[in-house]
Amino acid sequence: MQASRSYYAGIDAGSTYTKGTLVDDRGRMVATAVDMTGVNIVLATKKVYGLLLQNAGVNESDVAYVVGTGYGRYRITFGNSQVTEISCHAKGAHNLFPQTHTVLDMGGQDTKAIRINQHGEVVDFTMNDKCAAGTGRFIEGSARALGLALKDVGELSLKSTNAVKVSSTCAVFAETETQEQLAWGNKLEDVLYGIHASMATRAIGLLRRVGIEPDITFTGGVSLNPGMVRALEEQLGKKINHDGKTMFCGSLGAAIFAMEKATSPPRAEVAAA
Amino acid sequence: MITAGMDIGTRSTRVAILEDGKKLLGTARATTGYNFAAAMEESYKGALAAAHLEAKDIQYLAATGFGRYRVEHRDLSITDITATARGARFFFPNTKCVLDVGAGSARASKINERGKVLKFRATEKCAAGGGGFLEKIAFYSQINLDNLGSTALRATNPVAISTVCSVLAESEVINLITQEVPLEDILMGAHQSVVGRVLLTLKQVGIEPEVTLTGGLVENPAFVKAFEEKMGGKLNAAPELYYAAAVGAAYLGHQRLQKKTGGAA
Amino acid sequence: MPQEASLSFDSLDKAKRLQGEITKRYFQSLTAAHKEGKKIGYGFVMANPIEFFNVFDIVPLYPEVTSLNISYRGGAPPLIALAEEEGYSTDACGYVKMGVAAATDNTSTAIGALPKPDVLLLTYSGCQIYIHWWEQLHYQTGAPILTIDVPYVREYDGHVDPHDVKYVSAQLQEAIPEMEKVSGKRFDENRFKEVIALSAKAWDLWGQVVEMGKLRPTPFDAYFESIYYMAPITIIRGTQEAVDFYAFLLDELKERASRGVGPTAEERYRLVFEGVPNYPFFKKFWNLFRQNNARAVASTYPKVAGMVDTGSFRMNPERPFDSIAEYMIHAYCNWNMPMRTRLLEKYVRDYHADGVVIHSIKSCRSFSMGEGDMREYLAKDRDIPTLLIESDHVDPRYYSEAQIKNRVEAFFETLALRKGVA
Amino acid sequence: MSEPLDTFARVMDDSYVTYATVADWKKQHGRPAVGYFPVYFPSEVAHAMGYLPVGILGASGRVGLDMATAHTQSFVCSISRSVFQLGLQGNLDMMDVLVFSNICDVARNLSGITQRNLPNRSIEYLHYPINNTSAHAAEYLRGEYLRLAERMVAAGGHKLETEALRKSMVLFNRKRALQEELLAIRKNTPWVVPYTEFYAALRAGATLPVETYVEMLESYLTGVRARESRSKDGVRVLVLGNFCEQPPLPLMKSVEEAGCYVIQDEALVGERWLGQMDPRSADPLLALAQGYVQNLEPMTVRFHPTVDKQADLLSKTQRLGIEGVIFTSPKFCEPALYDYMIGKAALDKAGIPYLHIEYEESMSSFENARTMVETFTESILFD
Ligand SMILES: Nc1ncnc2c1ncn2[C@@H]1O[C@H](COP(=O)(O)OP(=O)(O)O)[C@@H](O)[C@H]1O
Ligand SMILES: Nc1ncnc2c1ncn2[C@@H]1O[C@H](COP(=O)(O)OP(=O)(O)O)[C@@H](O)[C@H]1O
Ligand code: SF4
Ligand code: SF4
Ligand code: SF4
Repeated sequence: MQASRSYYAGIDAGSTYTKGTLVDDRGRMVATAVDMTGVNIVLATKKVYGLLLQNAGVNESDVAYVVGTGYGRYRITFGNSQVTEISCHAKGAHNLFPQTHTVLDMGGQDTKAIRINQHGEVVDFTMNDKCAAGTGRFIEGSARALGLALKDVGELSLKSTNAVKVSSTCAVFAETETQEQLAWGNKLEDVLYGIHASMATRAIGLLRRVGIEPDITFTGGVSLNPGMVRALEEQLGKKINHDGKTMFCGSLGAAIFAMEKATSPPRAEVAAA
Repeated sequence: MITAGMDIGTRSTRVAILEDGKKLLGTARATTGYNFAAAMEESYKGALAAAHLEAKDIQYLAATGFGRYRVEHRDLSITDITATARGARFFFPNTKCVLDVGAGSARASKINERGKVLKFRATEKCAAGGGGFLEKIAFYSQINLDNLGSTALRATNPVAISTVCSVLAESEVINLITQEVPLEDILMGAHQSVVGRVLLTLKQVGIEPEVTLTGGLVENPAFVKAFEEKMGGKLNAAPELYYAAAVGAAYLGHQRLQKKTGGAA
Repeated sequence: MPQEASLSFDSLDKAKRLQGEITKRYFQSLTAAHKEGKKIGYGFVMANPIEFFNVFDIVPLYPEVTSLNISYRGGAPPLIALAEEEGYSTDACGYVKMGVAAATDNTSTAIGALPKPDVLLLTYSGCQIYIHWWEQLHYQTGAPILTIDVPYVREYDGHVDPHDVKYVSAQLQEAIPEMEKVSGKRFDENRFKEVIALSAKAWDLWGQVVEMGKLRPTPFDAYFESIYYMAPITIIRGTQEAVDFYAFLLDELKERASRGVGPTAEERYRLVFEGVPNYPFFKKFWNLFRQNNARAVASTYPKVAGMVDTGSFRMNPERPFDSIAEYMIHAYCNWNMPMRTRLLEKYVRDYHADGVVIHSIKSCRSFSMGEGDMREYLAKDRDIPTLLIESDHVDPRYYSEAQIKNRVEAFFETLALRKGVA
Repeated sequence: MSEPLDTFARVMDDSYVTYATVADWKKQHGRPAVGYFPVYFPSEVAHAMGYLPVGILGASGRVGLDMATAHTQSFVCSISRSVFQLGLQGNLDMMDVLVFSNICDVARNLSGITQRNLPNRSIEYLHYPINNTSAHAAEYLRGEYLRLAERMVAAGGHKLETEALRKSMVLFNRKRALQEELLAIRKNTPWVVPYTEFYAALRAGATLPVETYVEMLESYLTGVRARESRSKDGVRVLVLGNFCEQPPLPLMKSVEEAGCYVIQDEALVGERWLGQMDPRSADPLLALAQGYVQNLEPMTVRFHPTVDKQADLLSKTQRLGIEGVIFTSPKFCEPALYDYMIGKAALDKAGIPYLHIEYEESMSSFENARTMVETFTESILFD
């Protein structure tokens, strides 16, 4: 058993899922937890925090500092401070893959491209603009139209041998677009892969805005989707970092911030609202 | 004379069977999904069963909806705007305007006394509104689609959700949720936002009573109420109107058949 | 340039109130014009030859100015809805939609019913939507269009060919008989020169105001406060009143500077702004920056009223038509993109700014098309922290609070890092 | 017969991305090429200076827009982004000069960002006068042409000589006259030339050297005249709005499949819209400029103080026996959207049916548009 108060937690209250990560005093990932965000964010964050402590087998009193991030960051009642998910994803990606210079985060409602320095600090970032085309919603829309589970969509698309051209990734018309391609007689997997390829093109457009410098780390919920990984790697012509933990990059980064905030003297404080 | 209409929509496939273009014998629906053939067969069989008929009894099959060309044994294909117009008049003979709201988009049309489409508009990208948005909202709020409308009706102080693109409207809903605005107020606001988009389309063809609603949202009482309030008039809505396009197709099939056979029944 | 001075920091904020009164009187003059037997001429903000209106006693109405004021008061949605019901696309410029709706019979707006045009002066400079907008109003109201074609500053080094100036100047002169016909007044060259002389004085003072942003700390916010301060140069230029206003403003800002006060408690960040502001959420939007003790030290938007700080033109009573022509050619959006981009870079350097904020509005491709490229250049080639956010200037449907807040906060996180590291 | 058509189809195909025809021509002649963004361009000037003038008409969805996305926002039309992407990925490298003009704010700003991103190229911008009531407009435009000519000399062209210009004007007059003939065939017997064929024949004219093109078009027209074809019933429609960004061919095909004949449209209108220019004029360059300034045929992106667009539209529908008008607007194209409003008001008053659809050059889903066109046709044909 470690000495008490040597754990740091990050909670990422996202639009779809709330994620939590606990790190020890050397910034090592100790445990993670996830649950649907739903309508009651306060409850969801508490629940995820509880799960997190449970998964790690530590007490709340062992946690020295909690940082909240994500859209619901100001709803985290037990948190000590907040950091935007842009800084957190950068930090988290740097922690998992220290060579990272470019981060692509694809979540439910937005896509972010972040360029970071060797300390995992944000140098430049950009997000999808007012148009939601090419965000995770498109995949969700297609999946729903087809009656498929989200996690099967990416797997299925990998079977494709002849991707269909799906040029519009307007998330609102995802269903029409998908169904019409099928109505032309195209194979399901080819349509699905076409969708991933088209989304990848848009995401790469965002990456280009900040500049693509290796290593590239893929984070957020969509990084669990193997179809998206393949499409990105094909178009970039290089490998990207991702693994089962990249979905937790936001909360991991928040946990690292928690550790830094608790242990180092305050630097130029950011005046948040 | 028995005719059938089949409507292959992006979300659901629907079949209606008519006798002499007058009597509705049976309807059925199936989820379109990725296997169109299965959806067609399921809904076709379902409607036959409901009508207590067999396949050989159907003298004419008219197809409509985006998948109309995929119905191989069809006798006729018609666009869903035309078919829906006739279907709406089948149930509400005084219909002047038809508003068809599906999962992704909405279409408004103005029709004459014979059900001919005079003018129509479809919602365009970026201003589209449909049931799909409401479904997503139901999903986030973890409530059943069947209860969505009734929950929204409990709102006392609906919040405006005005974003143009409905995907971004979802973000706004999520933002409202994070601000702990009461759920029913958010839900009603979401309904009103769809109403706003759809009403705009209707206004572009010119509102003239009676207005008949068809498609998936007939089953959603909150949508109907919000729409009537905003439009300032009554909306014909009944569960059968879910099948309006299929019924209209069957009706047009009957007319066609009559012409061909010289009206001999 | 909203009418009311509703944000005040301390007692040294009289100029905004004064501006509010000027704008209010201006709106009153609009409503009264037809009753007083005066003619209304519609004009544009960018490159408007107001001196030309003045000399014929035609009351200029700027639909951009009325629309932004309506919008500032939350009055845009019903007008936009009216236009969209007519069939205007959601993708059309919000100003055009508000403009055509306000000119429809029996439409009342948040600033009252607006008079219809007697003449539409199409000074086509910087925005091609102007042409389409006037065409809409022409077919809608039957008012004649009087065209002054203003060529684009198309040489990337900013060179303007003399044949451009000649062309514009000639057209202004060609327009005189038409203006005489509409107004029933004869053109008076001496009066024209007087007006231009007054205008030159106002420009000079306004130019000095703009330069105050170079002070550290800056005594005013060169974006959010300039929105108020730029009103008189647009709507009452060429009058003694305008000259007095800018003299007063300059004194007030000097006073602020001497007392060390400004628009935020302290000056932690100095920013340069590009793009049209968001009027429906003006204060909320400003607050995102004020909370972080960020002040704008320079911005491009107020320059749509005239490129006052680049030495591009000088009003000269001795060359009345040519100097107006030069002024019209050098409208901010009439500059090509590389020039606009370099201007931002220069502002960052000359005003010692920490970063650039680009507020890109969806309505306006004149402003926005290419702002992505500006960002790319500043951030990547010049390593200047640059934030690009999107919404709209009048249509509240494009303002997503959570999204914008998130981006602004993240931007300040990176700025803090830089300043901390540096 | 099939030979010119095959060439047209092949040239059209490589005018999306590769511009192989242009590369071949340059290799063969060792002379420069000038690419121009829609709508109008004085090809005569370029031709007289030894250039191959080439219309840059967008990639129609054949390239991913990842590079363009990095520089432009999403609320602009597709052609501007695909052309920018083509530039960034090197497909426009063979154009020694690229020319933009004042058709809209998007195209205008595009010139500047292209200049910044493709540095070793001559990126020019022509200002076409919009005030054709001014006595100075034609003279001004002549000055613009001279300025352009100067730049084109610097980029490797011959000097602009009067005699050469006269010869070019004769050639381009011939080109337009032949295109007129093709248009007349579509107007009178639309079933003889399917739209896709018509379009390919026009589009090839924006790429092929004019000498070759005129020859091919002549032989193509001879073939067409000899065609026998039973007249067919169809709704005669006028299509407006496709003057700049090109609608995908499947979209236009579905218009025909729905039972419509596109009697006239605005496809590549800048190529063919100026009538005959006087090559014998004492100052042919001024004649060319006057041709532009004094042509009163309205075009969406060209403002005309003296033309009543509404009256013009109504007289056109009458003249051509039009039964319905289809307004097609490229997504986010404001000029097309505003002209739709002007046209719509006139048609409403005159009781002529019309339809409005939005398209993108890169769209891959046509069902919505198809349903609308079919319904539109059904509503005109059946009672
Ligand atoms: N098992 C999975 N397989 C594929 N995609 C997934 C999976 N789980 C989540 N996703 C994707 O992740 C998205 C949510 O990502 P997340 O980063 O949690 O978003 P947010 O932070 O906005 O809540 C969903 O839209 C979905 O597309
Ligand atoms: N039981 C229900 N209660 C409320 N709304 C429903 C119900 N069933 C379907 N809907 C609504 O109808 C929409 C689907 O409409 P539908 O007409 O089936 O679509 P399409 O014509 O595109 O196939 C859904 O998005 C949903 O909002
Ligand atoms: S509707 Fe589609 S294209 Fe329009 S903003 Fe939304 S996602 Fe983008
Ligand atoms: S497009 Fe831009 S510059 Fe033009 S009127 Fe609209 S907001 Fe103003
Ligand atoms: S399609 Fe329209 S908006 Fe785009 S460049 Fe052409 S004219 Fe401009």
